[in-house]
Amino acid sequence: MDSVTMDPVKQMEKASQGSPNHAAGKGVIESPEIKRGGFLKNIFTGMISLAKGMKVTFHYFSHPSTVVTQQYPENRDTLKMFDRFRAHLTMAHDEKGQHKCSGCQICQKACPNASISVVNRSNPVTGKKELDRYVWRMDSCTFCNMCVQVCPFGTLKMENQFESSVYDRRLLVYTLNRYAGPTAQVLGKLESDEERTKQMEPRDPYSGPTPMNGQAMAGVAALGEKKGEGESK
Amino acid sequence: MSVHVSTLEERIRLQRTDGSPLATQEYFVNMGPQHPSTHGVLRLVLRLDGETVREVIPVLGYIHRGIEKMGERLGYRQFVHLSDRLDYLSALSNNWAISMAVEKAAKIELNDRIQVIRTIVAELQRIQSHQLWWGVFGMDLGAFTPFLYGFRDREIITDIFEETMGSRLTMNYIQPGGLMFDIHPNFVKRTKDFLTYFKPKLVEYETLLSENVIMQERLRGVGKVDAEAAVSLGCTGPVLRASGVAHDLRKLEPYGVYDKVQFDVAIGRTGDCWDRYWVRLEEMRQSMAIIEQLIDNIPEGKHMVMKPAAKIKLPEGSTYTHLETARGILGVYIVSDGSEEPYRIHLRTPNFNNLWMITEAAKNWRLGDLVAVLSSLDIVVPDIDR
Amino acid sequence: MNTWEVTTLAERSAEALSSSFWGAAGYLGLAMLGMAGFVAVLGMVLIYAERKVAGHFQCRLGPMRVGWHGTLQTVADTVKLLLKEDIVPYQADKMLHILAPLLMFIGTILVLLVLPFSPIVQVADVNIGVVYITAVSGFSVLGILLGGWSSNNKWSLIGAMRAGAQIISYEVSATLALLVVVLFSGSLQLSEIVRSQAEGWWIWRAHGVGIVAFLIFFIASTAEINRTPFDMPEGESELTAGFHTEYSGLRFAFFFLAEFINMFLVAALTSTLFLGGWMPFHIGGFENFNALMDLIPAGLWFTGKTAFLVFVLMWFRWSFPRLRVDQLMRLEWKILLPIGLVNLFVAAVVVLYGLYFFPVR
Amino acid sequence: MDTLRLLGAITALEPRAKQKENTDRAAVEVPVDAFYSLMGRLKSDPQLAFDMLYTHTAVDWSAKGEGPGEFELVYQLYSMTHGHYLLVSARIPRDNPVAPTVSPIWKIAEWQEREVYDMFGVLYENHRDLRRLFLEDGWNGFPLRKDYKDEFMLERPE
Repeated sequence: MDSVTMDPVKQMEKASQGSPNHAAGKGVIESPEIKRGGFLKNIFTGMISLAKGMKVTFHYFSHPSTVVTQQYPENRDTLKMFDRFRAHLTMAHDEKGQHKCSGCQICQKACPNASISVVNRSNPVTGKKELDRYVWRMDSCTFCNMCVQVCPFGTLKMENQFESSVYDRRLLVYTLNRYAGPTAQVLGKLESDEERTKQMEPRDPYSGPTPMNGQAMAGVAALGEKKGEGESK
Repeated sequence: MSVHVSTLEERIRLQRTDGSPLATQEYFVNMGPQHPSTHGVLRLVLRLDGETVREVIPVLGYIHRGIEKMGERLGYRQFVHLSDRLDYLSALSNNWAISMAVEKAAKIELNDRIQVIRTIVAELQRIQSHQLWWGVFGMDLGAFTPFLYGFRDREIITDIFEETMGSRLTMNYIQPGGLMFDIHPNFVKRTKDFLTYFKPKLVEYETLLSENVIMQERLRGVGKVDAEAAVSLGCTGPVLRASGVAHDLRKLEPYGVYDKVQFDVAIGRTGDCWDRYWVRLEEMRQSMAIIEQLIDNIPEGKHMVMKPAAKIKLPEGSTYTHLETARGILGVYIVSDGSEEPYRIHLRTPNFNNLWMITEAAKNWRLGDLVAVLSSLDIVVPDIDR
Repeated sequence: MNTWEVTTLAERSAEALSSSFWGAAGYLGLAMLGMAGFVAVLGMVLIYAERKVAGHFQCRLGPMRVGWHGTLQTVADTVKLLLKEDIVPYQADKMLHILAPLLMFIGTILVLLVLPFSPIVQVADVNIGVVYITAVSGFSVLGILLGGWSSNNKWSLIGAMRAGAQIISYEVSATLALLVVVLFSGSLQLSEIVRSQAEGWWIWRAHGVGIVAFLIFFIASTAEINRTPFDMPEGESELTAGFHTEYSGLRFAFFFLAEFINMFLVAALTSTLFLGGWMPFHIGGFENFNALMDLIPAGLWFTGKTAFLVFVLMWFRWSFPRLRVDQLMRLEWKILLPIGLVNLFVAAVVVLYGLYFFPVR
Repeated sequence: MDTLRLLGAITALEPRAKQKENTDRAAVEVPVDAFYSLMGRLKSDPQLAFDMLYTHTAVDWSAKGEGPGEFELVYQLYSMTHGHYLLVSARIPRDNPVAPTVSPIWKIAEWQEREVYDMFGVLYENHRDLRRLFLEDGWNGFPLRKDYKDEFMLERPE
């Protein structure tokens, strides 16, 4: 410890001593040295090296099977995305069209960039708190999957449907639930289908308190368009 | 007591040499922020004498997003997804750095499965990042074909990641307390397939670029920085190792399961562009060796040791944790006041510190060498600006 | 053998050129127009070929969308370039800015005028063809210099200066290699040079001297037309496009076209000088073999050889990185030039003692 | 060197340095007037040999406690030779944020200090080239200060 010179190899050896696996080598590998020849030899070896490189590229040229290009819109039928690929947040609805979202807002709190806003209402019949609109802003979403992870009811899902480009940014604000009303569990306790449908007020993806129809969403400024402009789409 | 604060305009004042008829006039040129080889929105103001670079003045901030400020309003778990957006080519290492800092401070114990998977994916990402760098390096030196070969091989790892993590670039996969998902059933097979595929390709990389005489001429001896200067300039990662300093946190302060695997640390002899190039190629080989040792021995266990919705609070105080990403040391300095959000979170990013080597290494070299040096530093601009 | 060769275009041209001033001027004017049309078509074909070849070198497909396998892609691109806004930068030297691409384009057409495409197709068979080509190809450097200078952009200026230094340097080596062939054939006329290779091409008839001259000429010409690995003036990753950074629309198209036609010119010249041009593959004395080779039309021989060399040029481009400016100069002045001089001396010895394979005299 | 011996060595160099609480690595707090000379000796002393400055940043403590508050300057040092760490911190008043530069000791400090100036407005004496790093030259205010507000900032909805 008396010298300040940096001796990396020594330092490495010191680090290797602790672990039995590194006893064999020093754990360091150094870059190879330069080899230099004479004038003509350098020209010759240089040209050989160029020819070797050309051989590599020619191999690919002469083997069309190595082409990796995917022709995207043409291969739509065969293109299969991975199951876990995150491209679109959806709310799972069962075969009766009922979801399990109770409007607890855990996902809203977990969302790092306020892309989710869960709007609740009280049920017109029972007066209980229930989900009115589940608004998801795809335009600010980073697909971090936090909402899906924290949801205690497993009602959210990331789909791999990735073709969601639109010409108007406002169309990226979705209402995910298809009806406003109680969860599937609550609905299951009701006696008749009639009563169930009575409590389920339909919702479509582009409705509700989104900037689409000129209203400001809580915490997010409206885009400043005229009222009703977005509805014509 | 007054401290003078200057401006860029003041800094760039044309300096004339003496008035003799043979004197040349130096001039300033803007390189970037939209320039093909500054890789993003980096702006370099160059003082040139003909083709010779006399001074490099980096001008930053074109993609500054204030991640540290944002972090002061986000929980630790939420902050992880912002770390993807630092150095997007080593997103998993960045995730891991934040997670490790939080786990260390909150004293969360992890099981072996999590550690092994983290190590494998981090090494895969290191290979992936170096593949992309190799391609871009070739392109910066004027060979366009390596760029596409690099991307072609990188795609396979990207697919492996996509299958397991659901995302290709910004995965948000490693989280405090574990992993977002368990690995996909195909993961092991696909990774092994990749290793068998990529080994001959790496030889091809060497034939196409490394042994090429033009490449050797362009890189040997160019942009030399000795060990002492590199340390003083705060360089880390392959850039520091190329200068001959065997500083690798994977070896010196093993995290994950790096203490249980056998690998070598590649170092350079002279610290020129060629060494920086060679060190990265060798690191790809070593990373493959690490993955090979681990891929068959992933222990059983849970992929998450705590509930995903559980709140994380760090005890009051400060903590500094770092790890080795593909580009160098990513340090996380967290000052906590005991609440769920950090009072101050600072990121010591590798690229921010590596970048300044350009001011020393490119001095008095040609314009073409500046591009080679910049590319050999492997800069990712969002990581500089944060 | 060539009974159908009653009056060739070459003979017509000699007639027209010697008849009267107006006859010559009219003929040359027509020929230049024809060449311009030929150049436009050839340019499109070459650009398409380059993109396809590049694609397959890089495990891609290249253009696939417009037309069958993207065959109409260059047509579509041309239309796009024609319709694009033509921008002349504020504070640019407007006249020179407009003139530069034209100069470069005219330079290429003027060289095309003396190329022997086949025994019957040659616009003007100038008796000092080799000197003419060396002189006229200087137009392109003028175009690049003016383009870079007039753009009023520092990157363009650096590119132009690089181009000037590079092209003028490499012309020395190219000329030295050219002289070797002139020595061999004893003529400056291109058609004569081709005919002198009836016993065998110069590349193999002279005990390796031809090969060295061929390599030097090919490398130097590649440097003269600024193709990778000598594309410093454009230097995409260094100078963002070099001398044509500030060009757009039609004027950019002229630069682009000239670049590709230059590639063709280099290939055609190299094949004319060293690979016998339209001359079929002959081995002196093997009359039956030579007659068999003559069955393939001369024009096809020329096209085949040129196409092969064009492919090699593309192959270079998609395999190699770029040199540095000073290394480029070193390659010329310290490697190519000394070798070229020695080679010229050896060639003189070969000619003096008639040491070729199958000597005629 | 382990933490205790390291701290001992530093206290021997500068008696006014005191250990910082609640940190995971060796950490000392130094009064700002003794700061520059201590930093110089930390690098040159062969026993310590802190040849690398990993990171330098600041913490704005104005949101805690009364008054104008303080900035805490934080330097994370590392020794390549001995492999030990040290966190040095110094507190400067927020209404007169002047500190000595350490860029003559570690080159990288030049830019790290520029970042801290840009984000916190800490003025470094004798700095070679003190100007904004990320933000443009005419920017108003220093974003990482706790009381910074501008019109682009979005408030997170609660």
